[in-house]
Amino acid sequence: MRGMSPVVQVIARLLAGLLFLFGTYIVMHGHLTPGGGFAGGVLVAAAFILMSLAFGSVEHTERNSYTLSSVVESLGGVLFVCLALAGYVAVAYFFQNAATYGTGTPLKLISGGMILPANIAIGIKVGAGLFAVFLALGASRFVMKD
Amino acid sequence: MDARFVPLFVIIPLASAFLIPLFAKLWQRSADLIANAVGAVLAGLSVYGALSLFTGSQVLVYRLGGWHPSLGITLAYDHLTALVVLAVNIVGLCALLFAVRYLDHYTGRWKFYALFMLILVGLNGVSVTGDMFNLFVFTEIAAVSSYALVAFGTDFDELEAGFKYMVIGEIGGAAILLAIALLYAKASTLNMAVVSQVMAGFGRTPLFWLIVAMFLVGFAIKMAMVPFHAWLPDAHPSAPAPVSALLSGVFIKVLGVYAMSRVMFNVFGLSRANAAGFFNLLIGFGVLSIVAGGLLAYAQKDYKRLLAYSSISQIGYILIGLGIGNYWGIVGALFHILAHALGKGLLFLTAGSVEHATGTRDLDRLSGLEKRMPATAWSYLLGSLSLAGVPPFAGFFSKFFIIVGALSADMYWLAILAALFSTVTLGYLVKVANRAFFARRDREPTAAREAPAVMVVAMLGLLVLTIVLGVGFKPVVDRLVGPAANVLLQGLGYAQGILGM
Amino acid sequence: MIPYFACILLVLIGLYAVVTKRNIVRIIIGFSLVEYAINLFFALVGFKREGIPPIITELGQSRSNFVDPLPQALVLTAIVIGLATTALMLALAMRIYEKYRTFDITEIRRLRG
Amino acid sequence: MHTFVLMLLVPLAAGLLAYSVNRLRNEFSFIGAIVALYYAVRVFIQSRHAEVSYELARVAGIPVALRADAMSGFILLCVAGFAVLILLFSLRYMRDREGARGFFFFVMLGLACSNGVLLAANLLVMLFFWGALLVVLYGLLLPGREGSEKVAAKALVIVGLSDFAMMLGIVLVAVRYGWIDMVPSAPMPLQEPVAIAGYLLIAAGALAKAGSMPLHSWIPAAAETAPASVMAYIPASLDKLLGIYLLTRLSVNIFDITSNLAIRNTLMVVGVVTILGAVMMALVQKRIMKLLSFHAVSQVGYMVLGIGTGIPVGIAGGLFHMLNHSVYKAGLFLSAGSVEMWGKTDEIDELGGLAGRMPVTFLSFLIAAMAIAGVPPLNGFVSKWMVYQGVIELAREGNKLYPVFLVAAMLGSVLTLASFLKLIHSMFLGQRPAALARTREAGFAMWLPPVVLAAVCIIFGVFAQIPLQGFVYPSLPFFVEPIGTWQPVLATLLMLASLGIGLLVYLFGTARRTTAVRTFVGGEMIADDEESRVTGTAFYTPVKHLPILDELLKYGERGAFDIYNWLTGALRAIGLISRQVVDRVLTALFESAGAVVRLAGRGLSYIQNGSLPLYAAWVFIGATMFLLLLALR
Repeated sequence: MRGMSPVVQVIARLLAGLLFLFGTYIVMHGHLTPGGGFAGGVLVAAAFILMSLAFGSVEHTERNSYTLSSVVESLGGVLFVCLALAGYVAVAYFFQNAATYGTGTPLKLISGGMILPANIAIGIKVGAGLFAVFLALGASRFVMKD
Repeated sequence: MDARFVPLFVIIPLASAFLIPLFAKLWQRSADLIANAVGAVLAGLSVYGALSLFTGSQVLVYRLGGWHPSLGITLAYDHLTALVVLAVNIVGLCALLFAVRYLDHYTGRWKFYALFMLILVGLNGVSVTGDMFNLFVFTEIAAVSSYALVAFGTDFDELEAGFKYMVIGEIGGAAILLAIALLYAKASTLNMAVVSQVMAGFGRTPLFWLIVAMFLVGFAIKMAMVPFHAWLPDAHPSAPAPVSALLSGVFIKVLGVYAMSRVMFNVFGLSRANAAGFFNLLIGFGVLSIVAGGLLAYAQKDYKRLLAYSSISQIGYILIGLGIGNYWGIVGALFHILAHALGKGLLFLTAGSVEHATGTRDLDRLSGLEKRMPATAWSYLLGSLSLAGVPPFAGFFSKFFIIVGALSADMYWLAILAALFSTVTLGYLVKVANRAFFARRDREPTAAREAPAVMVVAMLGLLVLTIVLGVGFKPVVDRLVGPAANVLLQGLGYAQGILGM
Repeated sequence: MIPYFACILLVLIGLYAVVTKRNIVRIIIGFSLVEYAINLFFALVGFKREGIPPIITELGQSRSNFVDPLPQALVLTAIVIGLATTALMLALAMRIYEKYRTFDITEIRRLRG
Repeated sequence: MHTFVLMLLVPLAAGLLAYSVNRLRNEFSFIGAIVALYYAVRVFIQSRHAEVSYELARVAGIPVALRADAMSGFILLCVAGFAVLILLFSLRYMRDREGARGFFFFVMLGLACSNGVLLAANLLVMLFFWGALLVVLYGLLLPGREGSEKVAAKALVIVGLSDFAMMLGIVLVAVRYGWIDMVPSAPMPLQEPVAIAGYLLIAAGALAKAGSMPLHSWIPAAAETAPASVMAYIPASLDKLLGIYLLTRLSVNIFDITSNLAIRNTLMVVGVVTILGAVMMALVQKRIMKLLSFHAVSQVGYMVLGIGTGIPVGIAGGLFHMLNHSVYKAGLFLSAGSVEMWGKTDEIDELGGLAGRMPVTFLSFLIAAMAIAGVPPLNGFVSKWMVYQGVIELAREGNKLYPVFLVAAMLGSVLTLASFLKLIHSMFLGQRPAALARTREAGFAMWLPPVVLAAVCIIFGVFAQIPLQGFVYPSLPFFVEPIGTWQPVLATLLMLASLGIGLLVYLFGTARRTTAVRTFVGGEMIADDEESRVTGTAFYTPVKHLPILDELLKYGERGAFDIYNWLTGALRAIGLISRQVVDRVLTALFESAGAVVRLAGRGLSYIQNGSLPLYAAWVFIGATMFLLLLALR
């Protein structure tokens, strides 16, 4: 994939950091404000996609980033299942909030118990997954040949 | 069985679907191991669950996240669920076992297993869920994974079939989603038990029937009822054989038949007494499926395509069994779900074995394989006899019960048709046996060798189960299929079991 | 009522595209239309006149005039599923183009009978 | 374990063992059959006076039980006996054939399933085992000559069709009257439409199994490819026994056939048509197996006729004929099998003069052939005689059709004799073709079974009271009173005496020694006998050149006005007609049904043309139909 003009590259470099930050914010505050793991994860992925569109890449790095993102995606999935299982094992029910303090307090980040870690897991999974989809669709032909 | 085991049917394959890619990065063959271990665990669990329901008759209710039914998602495990889950996981295990050597032809082994696990997640999830939207989500998980697996070979046919399957299948998904939206607008809840209580007080207005019709469109597409069937004869033959076995064996029945009957009987409370029109419609389209599927199967020259059309025809039998709507009809339909899952799974595995050995599934190019591949040949023959309804195999009893049901409901023509098309079934299935396995022509396929031991074990496993289900039909009918039919027949009584009233 | 009819119209437009368009990509676009129309419909189901967003911003806040949050959550899930299907469809479309060198669905007819 | 269960399991286990340990398959299957025979004898003795029953389980109100009474005991005995004899024959006969391994397994499986059919206490259990015999049928017909798989498929589909019809009938009756025992306390009258429809459907299954017209066509087809032992086992003994067993049960025990005249007449018409149609087709056959197979069909007609009379002696005759037929037809197939094996062919034209080479086979074949033709004092005569008595008895009820039935049945007998004369002449008498010069008698295991069967033919004929009193009469719920005067023993003595006198006359009287004369053509002596050999099929060749008016005189010289030639000509013509018309029509019916299915499938597959928009359109059409049918009613 070829890169784009320096103007785009500079702006993209500026924006990507912000996007990433904003994405992380939305992931973290999913239980307090609109948004959550999926919406934030999409933003995180958008940051990566923006970078790779702007700067381009060679097949070698694409392959690496594809492998990496699919591994991270799986890890996110595993993490999420583990969190859900934590409720199953520690309390009683699958998906039960294993570390809750009462019913939670509005606008307090860590009062949601397991919701925050779950959102983070989803954010990781969605971010990495979307980026992998992007690579698979747009970037190269190698993915299916693996 | 403790209710805590219920979510395991979803958790285990889901977790393994994420784990398989991770471990496969480290060691390629670990995918085989994990997948088969998971398949075995699931099969064991489903057998254990079914056996534990043998003794009691209670419904196991599991509240996801500990939420009350009207708020959270509940999982329910009753006899009907147990039956479907049993079929799914047994066929799944055999298909996975078969896949170990079958996948030698393909690259991307771990992708196959991960997707396969996701299909299992979807099928098990649809079976155990007690929530409408959850049903949709699991349907889509299974469906999307199956689209990908149909196109797994990424050659001309596979891609075409995959795309067509996806387009038609997604129309079905959209119809289900629309129906759920309408249902939510009416009932303001999505828990099946609560919905059914709300619907009980809701008149048979056009809106009610619109919701029913939209659900029916969605499920009809998933189960490939004629005229919604066009995708199936493309998709099922194009998938790798283990996937074909799973798709034809259980996929269409869980996403289509099971989901439809659960929603129509237990959520909407339809029964022959209060909605004869709906049941006659099932019978009408069932007959259409039997006839069109059977005739089309007769005209095929492709091994797997013939089997795929046969699945359409057999779905028709299940539909008329449900449409008859009395105890024996439903028992027949549910027994046929089991019998057809085992039998058709077996036949698709033999197709895979033949394709593995000879590289073709064109019946004109195959002949006399019985000499080289006796296990495959005889598994095929006995499996096809089971499907056609020859005792002592399982298929006999399902057709028998369906005919009993039809005759007790005074539907003579239906019984005659069912018996007549059993002969057509016999005809087209034996056609394959004759052409591929038993004909002695000069053109013997070269280099055909009996399938590797693992594949033979998978086929024989299904064959033995078919015979066991036929000979030992008594406990299965008494303890599992009969109570499952009662679950459907009790209609809205389902809600009481879930809500614990 | 108008938004509901708009949804229906949107669904019909999407289905029209699916049935009549020959280009695979347009078919996929038609699908996205159908999906979003249904999602929109679903979200509208939870709408409440004079309602406020279902987010608790301070303790002791009255919850009586929240719009129904459940459809929104469900729509989000449906969007995720839609994303997956669209991505898969596009991937298939790409592979089909590689093999058949065409996007015309009426020319992709090897499987018949 | 109960004897009944063992009777099901022992043959099955022996078959499985024989299949898996192929080296010991003869031993295993033979031992299994012997054990089954032992149990059959035990059950026979136990059940002679009182019914024995054993309930296995009860499924949702349907009892799954086994039982045995005098009739099932007697047929169990026959089935096991035939299995032993045929296995004995097959030890050598099947040794070098392909598919032998499967053959032994399927014979044992067939034994187990027929035991199940005969022991079944109600129609459902019977249906289970009955249907399972389809597997045996297909498995046994598969090995054989070229094209055997097509024959097997044909048999499977025809018998399968009738089995599904039977399933329908059983369920129909069961839904109306409950799960019917094989022997209810009193037979039900055949008056209600449901009962009649059920009876006809179940009888269709029984008749197809027995091989009655119009569902017979799989038997001659099987004869073209299947080995002789398979023919002797399946169409000749097993299926006849089971089919007629079921028909008798159905007509006597479950329903009361006497209560419906129309059904009796239908059955008798079926019987007569079967007798005549099949025997005429047998006349024109050129291969032994096929000829015999048409007789296997023809003889079913007598049993159906006998049962159809509804007269006690007729029914007893039908049942006895079933037993006799199995005996002599199995004997015929087995000895024909020996001839085929050692003569390397079963084309009648290529055989001849084997009497000297294979005397034992010849004798057993001769006796069995005389028995099937109904020559007194053999067993075939006795049972036919009883059937005739039943038909004549119809007169007392005022049935106007009885002379037709009687004449047709007797004519059938005559034609049977004619065709067997031809067969015996062309196989065993006449000149021996050079290719058969080195033929020799079959080994012990191969000649023993036909000899035993031939001996049984004689014993059952001469001392007919033994099987009648021992087997047939106890099986029937009514008292059978023979009306005619037929003293088999006395008649036999008279016949033997006259035969003896004839022999004396032949030896010392007018008979001269035949002199062989060399053949001359145009003064040249023909060196090779082979060229002047007259074959058996030439028996009827004069008829081929039957008169056209201007050549009348010429043909008159050759004996065209001889009544014998006229007769044989007429027979041959009828045979040809029945072959051309009846057989063709039936075949065409079956084939056109297949063709309709195939064409409809082709037509439908044109709509399945791979066009995605079309598929989507179907979906919308279907959805619209749902909406119309459900929402907008």
